[in-house]
Amino acid sequence: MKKFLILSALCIFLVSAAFGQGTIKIGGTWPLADVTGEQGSKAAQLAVEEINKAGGVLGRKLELIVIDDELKADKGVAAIEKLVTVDKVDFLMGGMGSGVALGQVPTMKKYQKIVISTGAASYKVEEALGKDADWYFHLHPWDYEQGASYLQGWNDIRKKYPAVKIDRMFLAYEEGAFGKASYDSSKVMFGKDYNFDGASFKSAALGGGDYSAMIEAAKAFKPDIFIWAGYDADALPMLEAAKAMKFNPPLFVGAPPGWPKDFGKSPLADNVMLYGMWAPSINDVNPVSLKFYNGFVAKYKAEPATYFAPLSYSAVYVLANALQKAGKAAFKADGSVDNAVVIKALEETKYLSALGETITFSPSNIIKHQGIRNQKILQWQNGRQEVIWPFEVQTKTPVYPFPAWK
Amino acid sequence: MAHSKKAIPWIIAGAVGVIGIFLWKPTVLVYGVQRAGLYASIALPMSLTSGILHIVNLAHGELLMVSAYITYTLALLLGLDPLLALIPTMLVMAIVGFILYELTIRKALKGPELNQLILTFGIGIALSQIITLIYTNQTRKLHLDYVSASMTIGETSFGIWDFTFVALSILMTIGIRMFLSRTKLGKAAVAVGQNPKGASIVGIDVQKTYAMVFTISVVLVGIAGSFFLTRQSLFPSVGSPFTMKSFSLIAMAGVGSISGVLYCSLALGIAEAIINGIPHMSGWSDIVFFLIIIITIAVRAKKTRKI
Amino acid sequence: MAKLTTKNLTKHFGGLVAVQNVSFSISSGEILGIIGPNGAGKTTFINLISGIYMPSSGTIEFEGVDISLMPACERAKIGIARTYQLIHPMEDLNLIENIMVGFLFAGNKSMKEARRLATELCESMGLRDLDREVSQLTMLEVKKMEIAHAMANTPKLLFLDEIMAGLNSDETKEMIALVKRLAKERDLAVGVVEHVMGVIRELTDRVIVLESGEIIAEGPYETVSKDKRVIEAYLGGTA
Amino acid sequence: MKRATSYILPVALVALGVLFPLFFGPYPQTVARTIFKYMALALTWDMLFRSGQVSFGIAGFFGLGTYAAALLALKAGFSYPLAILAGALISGIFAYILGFLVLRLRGTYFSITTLALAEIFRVILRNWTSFSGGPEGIVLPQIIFNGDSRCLYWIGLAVLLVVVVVSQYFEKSKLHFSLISIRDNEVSAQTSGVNIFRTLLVVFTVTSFLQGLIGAVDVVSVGYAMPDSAFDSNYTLLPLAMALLGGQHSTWGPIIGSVLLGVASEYLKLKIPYGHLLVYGVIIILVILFMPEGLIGLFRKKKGAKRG
Repeated sequence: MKKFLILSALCIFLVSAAFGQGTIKIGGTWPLADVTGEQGSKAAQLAVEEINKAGGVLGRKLELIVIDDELKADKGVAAIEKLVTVDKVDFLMGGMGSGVALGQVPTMKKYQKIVISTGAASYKVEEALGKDADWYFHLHPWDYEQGASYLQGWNDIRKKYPAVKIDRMFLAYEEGAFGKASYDSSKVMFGKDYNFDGASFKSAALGGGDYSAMIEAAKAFKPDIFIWAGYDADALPMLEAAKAMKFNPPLFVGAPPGWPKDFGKSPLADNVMLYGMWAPSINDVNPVSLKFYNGFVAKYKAEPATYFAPLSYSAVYVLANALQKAGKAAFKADGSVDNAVVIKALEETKYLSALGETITFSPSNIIKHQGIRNQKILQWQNGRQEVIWPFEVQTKTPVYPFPAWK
Repeated sequence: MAHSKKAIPWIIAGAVGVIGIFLWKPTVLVYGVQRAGLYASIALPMSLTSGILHIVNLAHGELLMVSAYITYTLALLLGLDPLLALIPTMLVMAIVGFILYELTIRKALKGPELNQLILTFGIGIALSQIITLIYTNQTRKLHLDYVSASMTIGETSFGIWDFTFVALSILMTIGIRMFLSRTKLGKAAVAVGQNPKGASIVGIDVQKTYAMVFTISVVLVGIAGSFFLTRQSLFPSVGSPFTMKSFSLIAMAGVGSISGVLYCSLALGIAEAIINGIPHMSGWSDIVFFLIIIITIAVRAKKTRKI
Repeated sequence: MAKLTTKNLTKHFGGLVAVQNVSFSISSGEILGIIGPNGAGKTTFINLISGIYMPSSGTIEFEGVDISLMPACERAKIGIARTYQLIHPMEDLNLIENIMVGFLFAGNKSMKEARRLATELCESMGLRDLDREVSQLTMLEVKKMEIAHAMANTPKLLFLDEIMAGLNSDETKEMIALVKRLAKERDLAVGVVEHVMGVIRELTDRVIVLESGEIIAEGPYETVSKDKRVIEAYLGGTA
Repeated sequence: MKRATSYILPVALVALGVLFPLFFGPYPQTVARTIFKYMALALTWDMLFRSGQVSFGIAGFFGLGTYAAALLALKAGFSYPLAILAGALISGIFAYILGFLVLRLRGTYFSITTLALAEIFRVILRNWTSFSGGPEGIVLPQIIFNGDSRCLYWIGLAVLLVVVVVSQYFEKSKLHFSLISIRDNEVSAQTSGVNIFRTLLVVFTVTSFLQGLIGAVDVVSVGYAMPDSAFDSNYTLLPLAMALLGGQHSTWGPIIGSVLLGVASEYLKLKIPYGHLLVYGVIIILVILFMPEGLIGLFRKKKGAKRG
């Protein structure tokens, strides 16, 4: 009896060694103290669990190992080194800040693991990657693509709703890397067709929060559309200041990476437009989004507050689907990943994501594998972010113009 | 007499400057004064601890942040206006301040001078992490109608709520000065601040004085935090930039000078507003802040050297 | 030949005059007493000579060279040394290391040389156990260390600021003998500020009396102590 | 005999440091490299602090070296070794010039002025976009040694060793005496012939040169520079905390302190992914409260007890 047990144990061990080699390991780095990274990593974990519950990939279970990059480049590099050399992960995933990504790129180049990147919008990252980084799959749109998509979006909206008049555009930007990049790319993009101007302000996220001078400049410019590129901390205080200064542009657009909790409950929020990639309202038009949303709320007892959650969730699915498609050929005989095979499978990705769009990969300015290119234009209506554009996922028609302050 | 004579050219220069700014962009003065009020009301409590306990409290901004979160929570739970929630917040902050002093600062005061710096650095990290664990770092903001209160003169409209910070800072200055000159504890605090050994010889309980002064300053931070909440969004690192700003203001005013903090805030607030008023220049406003600090310190150092 | 001469030396702080029109000189081998009531400007005077303060007007000449505006550290190098009324030794250095400082910087000696010279100096002054922390020293040892600390500059001119304060009569006697011996052996010009008139009488060759920053009397102790203005200045004090 | 034994530990540590990559993989190497960086910064801070001056300008001169090296490599085509040296030199030269302004200040005023200078550097590099690449920073075409983690480790170690040697020189030479006398009693130091300003100027220049060197090596090892990361206030606060936790006014203190905090932060992060910084903060609080002399105080006390 005892002998039989040992033998069968040995058999199981040998079989799993030959076929499964245990789990498929994905190494993720996100800034865990930030809500983007915290929810992004948790959403990725949710996807892993869903996939494993449905039987895993190629008969093996997925395993996600997450390390905090602390939004610091040196910590991000150490995390990649640990994931690759100590944890021996098969794939890399994650990312948020461009600074960390810039630090990580040389290390990633060294190991050439397939990376599904969920962050890093700065074109500098693309420059650092170079055209040979075919193992780098960038889901998040580059900063210049975001600019282009807004141009597209506003043109489409003007066409569909002739009442909407856009000629004078004012961009208020926070003075750090994020805002400055938005301003630079928008100036190039919109400068030709629009009467374009802007002003910078110090974000409340970095100890500022005084918008008066900026709003005064904007008011003097009399824009048809006022866009601000700052952080969530600026959202309500800026509206309050705009109200106090009786600044009332026909279109009031915010482009922060996230929104404050309960922003929609503020009466000032109504009819503010925004750029974003996802909102819970997409649940109405997209079953994947609904599944993700319900799963996330059930598991973590909190609403996903940032698009990094559905984006990271999608990243896991994109990878899992490609592996499934590649089949056993995805792994070489020694158990290592056959990059060529998996890259090919990833290139064929057609995944309807929780973000609303179908993710495919194609070349961007420099790299070969760029995923999502569009941001969405949304509008706060009755406490909810409703999608206005792209029209395929539109959930409500726009309210125009932005009503006068009461 | 000689002193006031020397001040005359300065007063004239100041008046000319103010008139010049007024003619250029009158709102700059409004925004500058409002900003100054915010800076001063946050820096003033710190000037008390640095003047009397001689410590640089690197957790100052985090205490501001914690008090704002406390006010926020009370406002949500009890449905109170933050300015009413201010009163329970003061109580909670008094307890927080006293416990912090008794458990940590008291012991560190006995060690090498800079230990308080690192200790408060550690306290700052711990406080912001505790808040992150409880509230996550997602931004929060109370909606208050009155913060958009507005005033229109001619063509220009501007917000007037931020003048409450000006009022708060002036009240705080008067309050601190009255406390230091009129109350028994305040007088003892001044004595302890100047010479702790001497003060203990004349029978002042130095430890008790330190504890009370620290607690009072934390309560004042609590008041500033409640007002801060009315205007600003909340997130765990919201306070930290104000630590260095307050510290800089205090150094500029001269450690221990209460009303100096008020004047320096005013100078900096207006200087920042001027830079912000020039299109596409707001990124440089920080440099003005730090240049003014360096110049003030250098001039003062030169003056003292001449003696 | 005068080692040090001051002419109309004046120092004021804002409106307050601390030293006014002091002209005096001191020669090698001479021990000069400087007395006067509290606040008469004695310590300010030493601070002016050692370079802690720069004079408001007037000149200081040392060995015929005008040093009025020379920084303190340079004056230490050309042979001016002093002790302090409130003694704050370098607490992070031990006894011998405290003495080495002068040799190292005023004397520009190497570490090895400075240690040897400091050891010699300490032994000649009766200091033992040179590796002790300064907190372990007795009052007399602290005073001796303060003198040795100044002597490490290998000075030609030495000012002692109330070095006897706090010593008992035996210790005072020992110190008087020590100062006399040092002055003689090294041909020093020594300025002594003291409150105890007995010490001044025993130690000095000549005395100047300061009041409100001005010299009001000068001469041997016996003469000066009978001067009317001096007695008035002290209001029948310790004299 | 005593001399010989006192060399054993440092030599063994250096040997261990040099051979480390032969036994440990890229991950420990990368972690060690980060620790070396902070350790070196902590030491440079302590070197000036031995004179009693508390500098808050570490990040300033670190960032200056970072940007100088990166810009020279990128725009003037300097080779990396040359760019590193030039970065350090520029940082040192700036410190030498600014020294005439700040080194006459004492206490809080000195600290705040160094902090202000660091901020001014940052604001200039952030706003002078045409020159510095603006807030988004600049990217180097490749990193030194093609990113070989062993070589990066060794160059980090080499910089650290340079700093340790300078620190030991400060400890064993005349400078040790001048620094302590300035710290303990500035007035008496002057009348003992110590030229306070010149001493401070030398130390300020040398430590800033080293901080620039550390920054320059860091940028060629990371491959990019951004104003907000090159002048991150963590480069000021963490080295300061490390030096004080380890024990001030010595070479060993900052070394021990940075190992403690460096290892703790990495280890905690792996054990407690969400919320590790809280434990980190608590460690700092506890060490300061229960070891006010720093970790090295424990050894010193033991030594003192033995002697007594």
